[in-house]
Amino acid sequence: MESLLTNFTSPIVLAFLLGIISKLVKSDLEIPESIYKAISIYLLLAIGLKGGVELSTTAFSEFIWPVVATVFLGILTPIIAYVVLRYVGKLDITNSAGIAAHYGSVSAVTFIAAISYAETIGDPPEGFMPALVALLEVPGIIVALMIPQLFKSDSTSLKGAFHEVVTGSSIILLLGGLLIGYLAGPVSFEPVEPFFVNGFQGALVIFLLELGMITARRLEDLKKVGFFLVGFGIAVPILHGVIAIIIGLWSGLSVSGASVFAAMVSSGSYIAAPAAVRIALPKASPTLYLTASLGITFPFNIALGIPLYYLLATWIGG
Amino acid sequence: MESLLTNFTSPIVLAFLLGIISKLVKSDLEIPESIYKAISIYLLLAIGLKGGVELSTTAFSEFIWPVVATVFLGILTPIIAYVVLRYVGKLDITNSAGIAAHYGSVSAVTFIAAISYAETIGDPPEGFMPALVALLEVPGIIVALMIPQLFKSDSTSLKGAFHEVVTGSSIILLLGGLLIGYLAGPVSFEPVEPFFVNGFQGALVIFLLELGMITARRLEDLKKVGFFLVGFGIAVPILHGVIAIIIGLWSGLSVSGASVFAAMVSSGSYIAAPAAVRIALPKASPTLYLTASLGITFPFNIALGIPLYYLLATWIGG
Amino acid sequence: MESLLTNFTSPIVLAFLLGIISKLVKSDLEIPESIYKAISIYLLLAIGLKGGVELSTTAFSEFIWPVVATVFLGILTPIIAYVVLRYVGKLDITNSAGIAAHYGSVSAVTFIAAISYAETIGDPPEGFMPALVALLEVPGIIVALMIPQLFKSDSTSLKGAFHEVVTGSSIILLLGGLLIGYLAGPVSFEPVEPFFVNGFQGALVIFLLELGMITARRLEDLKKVGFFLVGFGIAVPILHGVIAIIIGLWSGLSVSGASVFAAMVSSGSYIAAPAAVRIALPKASPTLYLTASLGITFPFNIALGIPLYYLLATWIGG
Amino acid sequence: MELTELYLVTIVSERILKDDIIQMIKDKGASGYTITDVKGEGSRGTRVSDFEGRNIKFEVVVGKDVGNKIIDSVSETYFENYAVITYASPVNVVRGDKYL
Amino acid sequence: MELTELYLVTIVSERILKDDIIQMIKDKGASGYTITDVKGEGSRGTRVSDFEGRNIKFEVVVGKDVGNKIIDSVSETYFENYAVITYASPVNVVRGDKYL
Amino acid sequence: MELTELYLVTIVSERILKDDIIQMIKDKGASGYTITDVKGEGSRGTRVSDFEGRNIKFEVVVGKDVGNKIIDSVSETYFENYAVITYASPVNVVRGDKYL
Ligand SMILES: Nc1ncnc2c1ncn2[C@@H]1O[C@H](COP(=O)(O)O)[C@@H](O)[C@H]1O
Ligand SMILES: Nc1ncnc2c1ncn2[C@@H]1O[C@H](COP(=O)(O)O)[C@@H](O)[C@H]1O
Ligand SMILES: Nc1ncnc2c1ncn2[C@@H]1O[C@H](COP(=O)(O)O)[C@@H](O)[C@H]1O
Ligand code: NA
Ligand code: NA
Ligand code: NA
Repeated sequence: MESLLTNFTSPIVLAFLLGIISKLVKSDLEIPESIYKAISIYLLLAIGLKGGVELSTTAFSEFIWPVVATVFLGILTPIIAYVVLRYVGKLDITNSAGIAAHYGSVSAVTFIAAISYAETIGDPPEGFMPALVALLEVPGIIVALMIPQLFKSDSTSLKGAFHEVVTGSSIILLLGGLLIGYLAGPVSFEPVEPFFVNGFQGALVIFLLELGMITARRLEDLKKVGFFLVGFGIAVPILHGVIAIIIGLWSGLSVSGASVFAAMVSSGSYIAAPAAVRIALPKASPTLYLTASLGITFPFNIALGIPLYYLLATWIGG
Repeated sequence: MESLLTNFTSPIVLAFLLGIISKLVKSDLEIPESIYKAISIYLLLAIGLKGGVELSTTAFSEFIWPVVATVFLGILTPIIAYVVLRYVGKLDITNSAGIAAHYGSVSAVTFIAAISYAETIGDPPEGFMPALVALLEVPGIIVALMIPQLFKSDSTSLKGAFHEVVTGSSIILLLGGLLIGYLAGPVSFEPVEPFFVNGFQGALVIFLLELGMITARRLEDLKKVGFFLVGFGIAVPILHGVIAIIIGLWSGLSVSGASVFAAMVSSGSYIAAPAAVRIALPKASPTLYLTASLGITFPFNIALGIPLYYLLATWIGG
Repeated sequence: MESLLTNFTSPIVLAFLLGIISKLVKSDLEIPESIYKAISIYLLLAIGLKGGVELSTTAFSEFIWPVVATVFLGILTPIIAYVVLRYVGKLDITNSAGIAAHYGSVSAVTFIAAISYAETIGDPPEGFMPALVALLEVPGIIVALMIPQLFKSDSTSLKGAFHEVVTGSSIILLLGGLLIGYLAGPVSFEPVEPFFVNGFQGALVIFLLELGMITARRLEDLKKVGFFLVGFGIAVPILHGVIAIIIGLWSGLSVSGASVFAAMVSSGSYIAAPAAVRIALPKASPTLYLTASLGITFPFNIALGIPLYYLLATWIGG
Repeated sequence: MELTELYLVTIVSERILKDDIIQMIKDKGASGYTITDVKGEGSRGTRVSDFEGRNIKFEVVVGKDVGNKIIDSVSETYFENYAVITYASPVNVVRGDKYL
Repeated sequence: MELTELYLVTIVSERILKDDIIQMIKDKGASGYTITDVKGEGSRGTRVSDFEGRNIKFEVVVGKDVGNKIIDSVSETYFENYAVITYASPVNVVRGDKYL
Repeated sequence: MELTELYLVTIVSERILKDDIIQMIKDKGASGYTITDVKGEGSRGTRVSDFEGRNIKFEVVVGKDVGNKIIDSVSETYFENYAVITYASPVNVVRGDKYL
């Protein structure tokens, strides 16, 4: 419980709430789009760099199993999500696959929030976690987009979508950052460290202020999407989170590492996946998949999921 | 005098001059609008947060009287300004009220500049000052906008204007920052501190560079507005400043606090007020109120007012 | 060699490569224009400020000869470049002059990269170098633009071009920063230092990421411009660099100072010069001069030139 | 493919009117609108916005009636006190029925 | 000076189609295009982009044939599944032959 | 409400000409102008600006004479050496007399 409170006094979570409120009161506050883009470039590059510097001093044996676990969950979670949507939720194939693609991928910001939560409570996770995020982003989307093809129900242009994800800015920045950090190593990284490390948490505050405003717009769509999807957006992340904790601990991650891993796996992508799905499955409704991942799962994870996964990880693995 | 020199070697003031010069020489230098907006969001949120963290460790009794003083001056100053404009300056009711609304409100940047001046000369004011800024922003505008209604001379849409001010981005960011800082407290604030504290003064340099350029455009309008308004833009702030020092000291503020308080009270709003007045009093001339608050009072306060108020406060209260 | 490796593990150089790669794989990554502009404003202002603070504590006698050397090379290098282009490359007068203008001027980013390379290997140059950059930017352009007039081959509008360069944002920010830093001095500069010093290297990483993307677009034009220009873009900078090292050392610069000086002198402008040339010599082909300075010389200097000049300077002057 | 002849109504106004005008456009019955950030100069000179001359441009594809309603409302409500220009021209629209 | 009568084809679409549409415009034989970042609302409601309602506007000056090709291709390829509006109007172009 | 038939002259040029063209537009007698940041591609390929293909679009509502003066001046002064496109079309303007 106390760890939950810690989360609610976190400027990051509070800024997210402020963003939602400012939209509800119809404030004219808005973060310029270019600033929002710049901050996300900064955040992704920063975690990439830090992860890369860490990797340059980590033994291969330490992270090979977490890597395997990540790929495995990248394939498993979209299938779980699809089954629930299609057979419990009775959604059509296209929409089920479209939404599943989001839950197979990852929300970098949820990951970052989980990291800084772990750091705030003084229990930082393994340094190579960012490498797992980069790894988790792609497969889930591909798997989900392939499902409709099995049913020939929809002519999907997988190729276009694939290029879209693999060359998407988040992958380029994460992988690029990892590589740069890895090649540079701690010494060459030092001069740029103040910029990418000291400013990080603060930039996150502004970023979540904006995300709060975006989420607020989504909340209006909640009624449109119906109860099932709301339940789905909370229950499935918890399910994925628990699976991730168990497999994560098994793969050798620390308790803190497993809880951050759970936040990653449970999160729904809202940048890479929507773009890919829009191209590959144009008939899938953006209102459904954006509301689920951005309007339901994201706020749930930021406010409750992250501390919850930490509690569960301590409980299971502690 | 020496404290005046301190102000003229301050990078903030010098950057403001550089901005003016770059326009005079018709340089193509320009700060992108989105950057200007981002910096003002950053500055407002930062002072809000710092103020909130301070409040969380301040006794209610300490700032109740300054709060009372602020509200009182928020009501008094627009009336003084109106009377001077209407009966000394012989301006019509609409323009008098429109300009008065600006002097009843506050310029956050003037406040920030006053704070950093006080800090530079090693005499920082009370930590809760930002709370007073948020409090001072609204009432003066409302009071001034109500005047024309008494005279039924103009159909004002107060409601729209009121919403405009109260949900304006500056209020949201200041109050929001205060609340977040208050709830977070010193401990949770620590991780975001480097971003919001270390970068502050530097960001202010770039912000004033831009404000210098905006002011330069205003200077061209000086001839249009005539001698009276120029005199008004200097004399009335001094008058308001002196009143603020006396009442501020009486309310228990330190000498440094009273001088920053004077800078606040004497300043003219150029973000919240213009928007509100444009909506409520469309017939009031923007050239008049913008030139007065942004073209005359703002540069006067930045260059001379702030050190002057400090001298007077030391002299009266020291 | 080892110093060359240092350069290739530098996050700055690696970010530049990442930018090129991201374009080659057709990633949708892009740095918003306003961010690119903001960072260049920040970088120019920062080096100006730091230079000015240094100047305020430097004896006139120390930098008078470097100043003379700079002006001399600002006149010599465009003439060398013109002669090579016109008589070896057989380009027409207009294009020869247009390209020469770029090599007479300076690329601020190359200068900044050279500084941070010198600092990284623990041998920082004289603090007043930024003053020399400001000085080197203008004359070379003017000299080159005057050449066609001698041949009356082209009606150039020198006046417009001159105003364009002298009031260009880079000059305003460099000179303005120098002046502010000089007037403020170390004490008043202190509060803004964290913003302008700590963040510097990191901001440079993002800036070079963008420059990498811009350069990538240029690379496509390489085939268009032909072998001669490619050779020119590498050989002439080396020539200019060697001359600069000799004259720089003679003028009293340290080995590190001379190597940074060489990077400056050898670099080709791609902001001030293109704008001036476009106005004064509209018939000169932008494809030629932009590809030469931005597509060939800039990457050469960043990757190989800078460490090379340092080696040569140590070898000649050490 | 057959095109429908409709009208493109363009409004350029100072930015502070943005929300009002969007509301008005919807009320008059337009099926949608496109807005662009622009700058400009005109006869009114100084207007209110973070910066001088920042304006917003509305482009609305509408039928004749809705178009006239919008034009009238602009000229009655805003023309006197605010910086605004409005003009209309016929355009041939793909699946134009969608915007009637 | 003499002007050539050509057509200005305007397309407003959700941003994700940007590269596809540019490619299509070139394939159909346009000599160039101008794009603007815009926002908007229409009948489709939610669409995908970093933000709601961020769209892109294409303006293409073309001869009648190319214009029709572009219009047809838009309405066949995108109209059903994506947020898009397209309209055309005649314009008098300086040195218009350049764009044929 | 009655509308006046005037002309909308549109100029898209590389950004470096911005100040020149604004000056020219005023000299020729336009009462105002609206400018938009745009991007584009055309036949000239590479042009100078912080970035490739950054252009600026001018929209000017004018009477026939002023319109022709502007068009002529563009085609004489800039067309040969700079990246620019210019076209005009009639528009019905609210309180059009204001722009004559
Ligand atoms: N003749 C014109 N052509 C194009 N745009 C104009 C014209 N006159 C005014 N505008 C636009 O309308 C806005 C308001 O004009 P005004 O109401 O005359 O101050 C200006 O800022 C321009 O953006
Ligand atoms: N009636 C209209 N007038 C102007 N622009 C429109 C109109 N309807 C739609 N649009 C634009 O086209 C985009 C897609 O519209 P829709 O396909 O109806 O969702 C909107 O976001 C607007 O930018
Ligand atoms: N056919 C066209 N349709 C629309 N815009 C064009 C067209 N051709 C050129 N442009 C615009 O005019 C600019 C200059 O074109 P150009 O002079 O042909 O290089 C381009 O960057 C585009 O923004
Ligand atoms: Na996931
Ligand atoms: Na005031
Ligand atoms: Na040079």
